[in-house]
Amino acid sequence: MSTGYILANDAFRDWLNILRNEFTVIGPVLKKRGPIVFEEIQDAGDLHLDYCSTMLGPRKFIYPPTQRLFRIDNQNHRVTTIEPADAGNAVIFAVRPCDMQAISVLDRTFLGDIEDFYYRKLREETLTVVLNCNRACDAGFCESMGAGPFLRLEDGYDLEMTSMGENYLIEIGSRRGEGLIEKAVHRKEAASGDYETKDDLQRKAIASFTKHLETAGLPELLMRNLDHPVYRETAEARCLGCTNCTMVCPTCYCYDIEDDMSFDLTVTERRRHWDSCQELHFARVHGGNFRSSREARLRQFVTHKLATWVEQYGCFGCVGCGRCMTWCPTGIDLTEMAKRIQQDFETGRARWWAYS
Amino acid sequence: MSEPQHIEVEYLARVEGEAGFRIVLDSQPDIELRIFEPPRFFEGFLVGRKYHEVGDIVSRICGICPVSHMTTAIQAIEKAMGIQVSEQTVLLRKIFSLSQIAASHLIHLYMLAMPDYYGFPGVVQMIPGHKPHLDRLIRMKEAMNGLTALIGGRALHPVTNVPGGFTHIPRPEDFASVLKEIKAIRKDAEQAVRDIAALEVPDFHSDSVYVALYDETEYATNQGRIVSTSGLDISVDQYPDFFVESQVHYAYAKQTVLEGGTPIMVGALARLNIKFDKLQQKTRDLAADVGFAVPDCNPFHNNLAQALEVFDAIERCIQLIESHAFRDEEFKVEIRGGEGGSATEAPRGLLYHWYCIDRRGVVEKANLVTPTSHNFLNIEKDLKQLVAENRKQDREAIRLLCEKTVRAYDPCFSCSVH
Amino acid sequence: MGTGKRIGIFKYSSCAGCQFQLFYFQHYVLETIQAVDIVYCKMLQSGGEEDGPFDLALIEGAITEQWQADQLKRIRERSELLAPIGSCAVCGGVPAIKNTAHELDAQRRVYEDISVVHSLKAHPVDHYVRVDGYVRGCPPGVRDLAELVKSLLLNKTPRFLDYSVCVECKLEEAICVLVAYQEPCMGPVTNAGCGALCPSRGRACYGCWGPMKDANAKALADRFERMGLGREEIYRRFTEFGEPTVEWKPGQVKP
Amino acid sequence: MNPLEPRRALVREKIQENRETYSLTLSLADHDHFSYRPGQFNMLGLPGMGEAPFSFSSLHLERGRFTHTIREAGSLTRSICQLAAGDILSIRGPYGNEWPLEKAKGRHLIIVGGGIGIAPLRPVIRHALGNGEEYGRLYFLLGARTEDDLLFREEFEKLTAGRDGTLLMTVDRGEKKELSHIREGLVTALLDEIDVDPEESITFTCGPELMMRFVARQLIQMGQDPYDIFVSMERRMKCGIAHCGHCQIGAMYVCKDGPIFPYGDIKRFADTML
Ligand SMILES: Cc1cc2nc3c(=O)[nH]c(=O)nc-3n(C[C@H](O)[C@H](O)[C@H](O)COP(=O)(O)OP(=O)(O)OC[C@H]3O[C@@H](n4cnc5c(N)ncnc54)[C@H](O)[C@@H]3O)c2cc1C
Ligand code: SF4
Ligand code: SF4
Ligand code: SF4
Repeated sequence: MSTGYILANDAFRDWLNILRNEFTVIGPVLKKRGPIVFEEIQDAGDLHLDYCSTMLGPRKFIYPPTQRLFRIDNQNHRVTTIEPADAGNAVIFAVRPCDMQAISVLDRTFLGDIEDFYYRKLREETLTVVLNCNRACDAGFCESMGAGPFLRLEDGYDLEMTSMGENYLIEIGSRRGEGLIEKAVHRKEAASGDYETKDDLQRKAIASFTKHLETAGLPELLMRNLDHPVYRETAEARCLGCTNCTMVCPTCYCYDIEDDMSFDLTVTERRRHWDSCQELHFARVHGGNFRSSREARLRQFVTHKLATWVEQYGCFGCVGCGRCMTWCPTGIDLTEMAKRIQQDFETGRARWWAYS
Repeated sequence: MSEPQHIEVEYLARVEGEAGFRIVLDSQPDIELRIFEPPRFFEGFLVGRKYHEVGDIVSRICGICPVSHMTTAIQAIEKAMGIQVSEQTVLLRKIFSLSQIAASHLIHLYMLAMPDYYGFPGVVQMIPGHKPHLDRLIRMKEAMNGLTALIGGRALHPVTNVPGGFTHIPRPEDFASVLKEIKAIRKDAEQAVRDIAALEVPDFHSDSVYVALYDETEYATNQGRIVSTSGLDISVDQYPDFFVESQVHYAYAKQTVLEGGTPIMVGALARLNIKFDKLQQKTRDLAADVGFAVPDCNPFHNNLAQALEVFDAIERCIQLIESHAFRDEEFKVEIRGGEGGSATEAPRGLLYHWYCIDRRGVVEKANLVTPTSHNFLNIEKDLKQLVAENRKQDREAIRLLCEKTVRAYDPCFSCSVH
Repeated sequence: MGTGKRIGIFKYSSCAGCQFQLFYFQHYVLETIQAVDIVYCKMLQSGGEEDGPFDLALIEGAITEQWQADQLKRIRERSELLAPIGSCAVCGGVPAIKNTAHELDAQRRVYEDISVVHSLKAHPVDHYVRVDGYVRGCPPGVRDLAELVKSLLLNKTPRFLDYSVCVECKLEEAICVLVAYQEPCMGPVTNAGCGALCPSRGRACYGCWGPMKDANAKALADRFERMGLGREEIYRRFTEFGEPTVEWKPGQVKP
Repeated sequence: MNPLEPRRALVREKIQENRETYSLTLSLADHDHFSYRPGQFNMLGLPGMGEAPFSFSSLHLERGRFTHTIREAGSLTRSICQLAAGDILSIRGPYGNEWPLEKAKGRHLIIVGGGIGIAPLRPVIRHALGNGEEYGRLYFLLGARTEDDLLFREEFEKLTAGRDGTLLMTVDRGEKKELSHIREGLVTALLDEIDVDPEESITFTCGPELMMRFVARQLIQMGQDPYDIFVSMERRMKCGIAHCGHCQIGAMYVCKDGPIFPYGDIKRFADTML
């Protein structure tokens, strides 16, 4: 069992304010009109820990929506890398387990065989403190996807927190995390009873889920039913092609690269920004577009998250955070689509043989 | 008897919108200002639109004074629907209007009018020899547009100004950074006044009636009474009883005159003639320094009047912003029927909007009277007088003089035909 | 002067805002104007070569009179490239709201004597001639205008944004006003470019950049209806900036 | 190391192949190490214009030089084709997998190319002709829209003359004067002229996806194993290193798992024309 500490709620706030002297402390903050947004906090009191999920996850600090890559001298084509505007030494507090899992999923893309320079840098400079969920949120199904409600990762994070009413149980995930907790003045070592309380909370949290998705055999089923009518019907009746689903998805990694040249045509800045398979141009090449229909684009989203990701990276591309359905203006729910195919399979209306 | 001679200018360049004119060179010169800017029928299609769309739609009447149309319409609708707005909203709208008046004047002065005086076809040709002028223009314009954009979201066709108030209030730090830029152009504005004052303009005296909004306490922009140099002094609600709009066969714009047929002049010169004493002391001193005094009846001095207004607007914006702590505000609009009008000072002068709204908040009737409609007959009157006075000159000189005169009024044909 | 690229700028039924935005887009202005040869632009300079030829013709405004359509066709013949700039020219914009009313009624509400008026149904430029690209927006944004000018100088096909305003909302982290506050936002069917101006300033997008290609207007209209918006309200939203467009037609079910 | 950071390459030589296609021979400008295998590609770029993938059309490095054959399709390709010897462009790569020449050893080799797709096949054609003893019979079936579009025609004619490779060419629209040995019609028609057992052969094909579809389907009908047919796929690409997501076909990244795929493997996914 890992070493854990207990911090009373007051001591937790003191600790945050101590960390602020040394780090950029980021966390969920309540905004005017109600939304919660991850941003730098000026005081521990700004932190709004009782939240379900934010529109954009903490992904934006490690893989920002837009990023400047290079400056290129147009004359001699010499390239200068623009270092990522560093979050400096940032600590992100209260990362939900699903979002932590999502970052580890992103790691598989950007820190795989070939490492993305910018991602690597920001990932290294950003510490992550996970906050376990004591109850399910309305749209969430992380439990089904093996991503929550309590942290399921072995590594790749720095600290894990559990709110236990009057105090927090804080467990260590990395050496750097250990360094952080050592700065907490009034910490005391956790006792076995504390871990029992945690297990109890976890059981309760798991029991609170109303939304489930059966994942066994799902990738195969989806790949066998690529022409299932659910895609066309949903695409026609409800999908706006607006890309909200993929923009808010914490595991989506696609990007586009754009060159911007100065007006005197001497310098080029090469940038990248989040792109989405729901955009019309995404699969366009000279002479055609491989996903010109909204149906094809919607299918790409669903099958990538729930099927082909597994073949690519050995994990699901969906962590069950519920964002895509929450922020889809028409409430399209990919689990509903998957479930319809599963039901059709049970009643014999979907294929079990290989798609050809 | 020989045929009367004509001068036809098919197309008047460097004005906002599309118009030409035809001059009959006779002992009794006749003038037709042919405004062929195609009508878009705003008053026609606003009927049936919802109250909250009107500001966004009428903003598209004019790309140079969108703030004025938007604000005037919204004020009229607020009046019709009995919506009260906060003091902060009134103040913000004032700054908003002033910033746009300054930016609009600057474009007119430097890009449309100035080439005339330097003898260039346009501003592009001025770049090599007169770069400092243009750099100054850009600095000033950027700062003032920056202020409009800060408040409105963008300088052209802003989005935050809606019935009831502003949907977004800039943060203090954003005001501070724009303020810094505005302070940096004070000197430029003074120089602009001196540059314009140094231009040689035709000596011309026009007997005109000037009309502007007037307020005891300040140099009125969005509120006040409608006052003329001929003794008119009415509330905005009385506007329809004292102004008459009529269609002419050669123009899509209508002519608006005072009851009884008197042509009027509105705009910067009219404003100075009516409320010079409400300008800030600094501006009045500068005016005296460059030799400007009211009453001034030379329409070519409208340009100088505009430059003085730019200077004044910049100072006032600085004061107004510094005197207030801006805060987020909540507001709610209740839909109610009614009628209401509003008049404001657009860059080119008095602008009037009137709406009748039904109980679902839908527009039943709309009436819009623009500065250029107000000026229309006066421009023709001045042209006639000028042509009569200069009949001896050659035709080319007369044509140029006439073009200059029209441009001095800074007419906006997109507004006039809407 | 400049690269010798000859540009002609023409104004039809519009507010002239696009031209203002083009010439006065801040500190780039002087560099822009100098980098190309503006051989025809009535609002900028007297004279000029109305008949071209042009490397690039920019058209502002909707087409509402026959002479405009005729001239437009002539310009097309004399231009290597032709692009509508601004919503009026791209998708009908505000001038096309009049198409929602009976033409003569709309005219009579404005003029006593309509015999001198020769207005046609408002159409975008591509209704009459082939176009090489669209500079969207009301007014067009600095990004797209800069892209246009630079592309001309570089001899490259300009890349205008073709996705929805929602994308910009996310890039800017503007909270979705449709989902969070139930405001009828046109963002999902509206072409990006404004930087999510309205949603990030606390109001719903009203569609001023006109339709996104492949917009699903029907699905959004249905969504509005489920939110309790009346047919008339929905109709108005889809006709404020895109009356003559096929993309928004499915949202324009007459009440 | 930043994998998105391009290196600089110098244009050494440019040859116009036809109306809209040029071959550019390049070498790295800064004496960096470089090596590649046929079938792979580079991301070539110009500031302001961006980057795009281009296959090698040369067999192997000669004096540090390699060749890309590029068709003018848009702004970037047009600008690259306008470069002259001595000009600089940016380069990243090589990326992607190679033609499975090992797997073809001891078997008959059928190569089917269409249009600009002939370019990436040129190195394998040259390799096969240079190492004829390693393979059974060699078939080179090339198709294009017009005669002018038949890339490297003379080169291939020369190389195959007097050897045991069979070169068959076809065009969609032919001009009668030179039609002596070039047929009119679809490239699939040439498959009928193959007189080896498809089961004992291996196929490499590159060209429009529709063409590859008909080629593959016909060969499968003729008895070839779908896993013995190798297709080279084209997709939009921004990064070339399996990060940007654009080139995904189902679970495959064209840039990393491809661009060359066994037909049977890539066919199972949606959104192709195969
Ligand atoms: C693995 C691979 C190898 C290739 N090898 C060759 C070759 O040897 N010779 C050759 O001439 N062409 C080759 N291509 C195709 C070549 O990359 C495209 O023709 C090129 O991207 C067109 O770019 P452009 O900027 O000139 O055209 P653009 O002006 O960008 O537009 C042309 C069209 O291509 C699309 N496009 C834009 N960027 C890309 C991109 N990165 N990849 C694909 N499509 C894009 C656009 O959407 C547009 O529809 C290859 C493509 C791939 C994927
Ligand atoms: S958010 Fe919804 S409507 Fe928009 S693209 Fe995604 S699934 Fe379609
Ligand atoms: S392909 Fe689509 S679903 Fe997959 S990572 Fe990219 S944007 Fe997300
Ligand atoms: S959000 Fe919509 S209405 Fe607002 S500026 Fe952008 S496109 Fe125009």
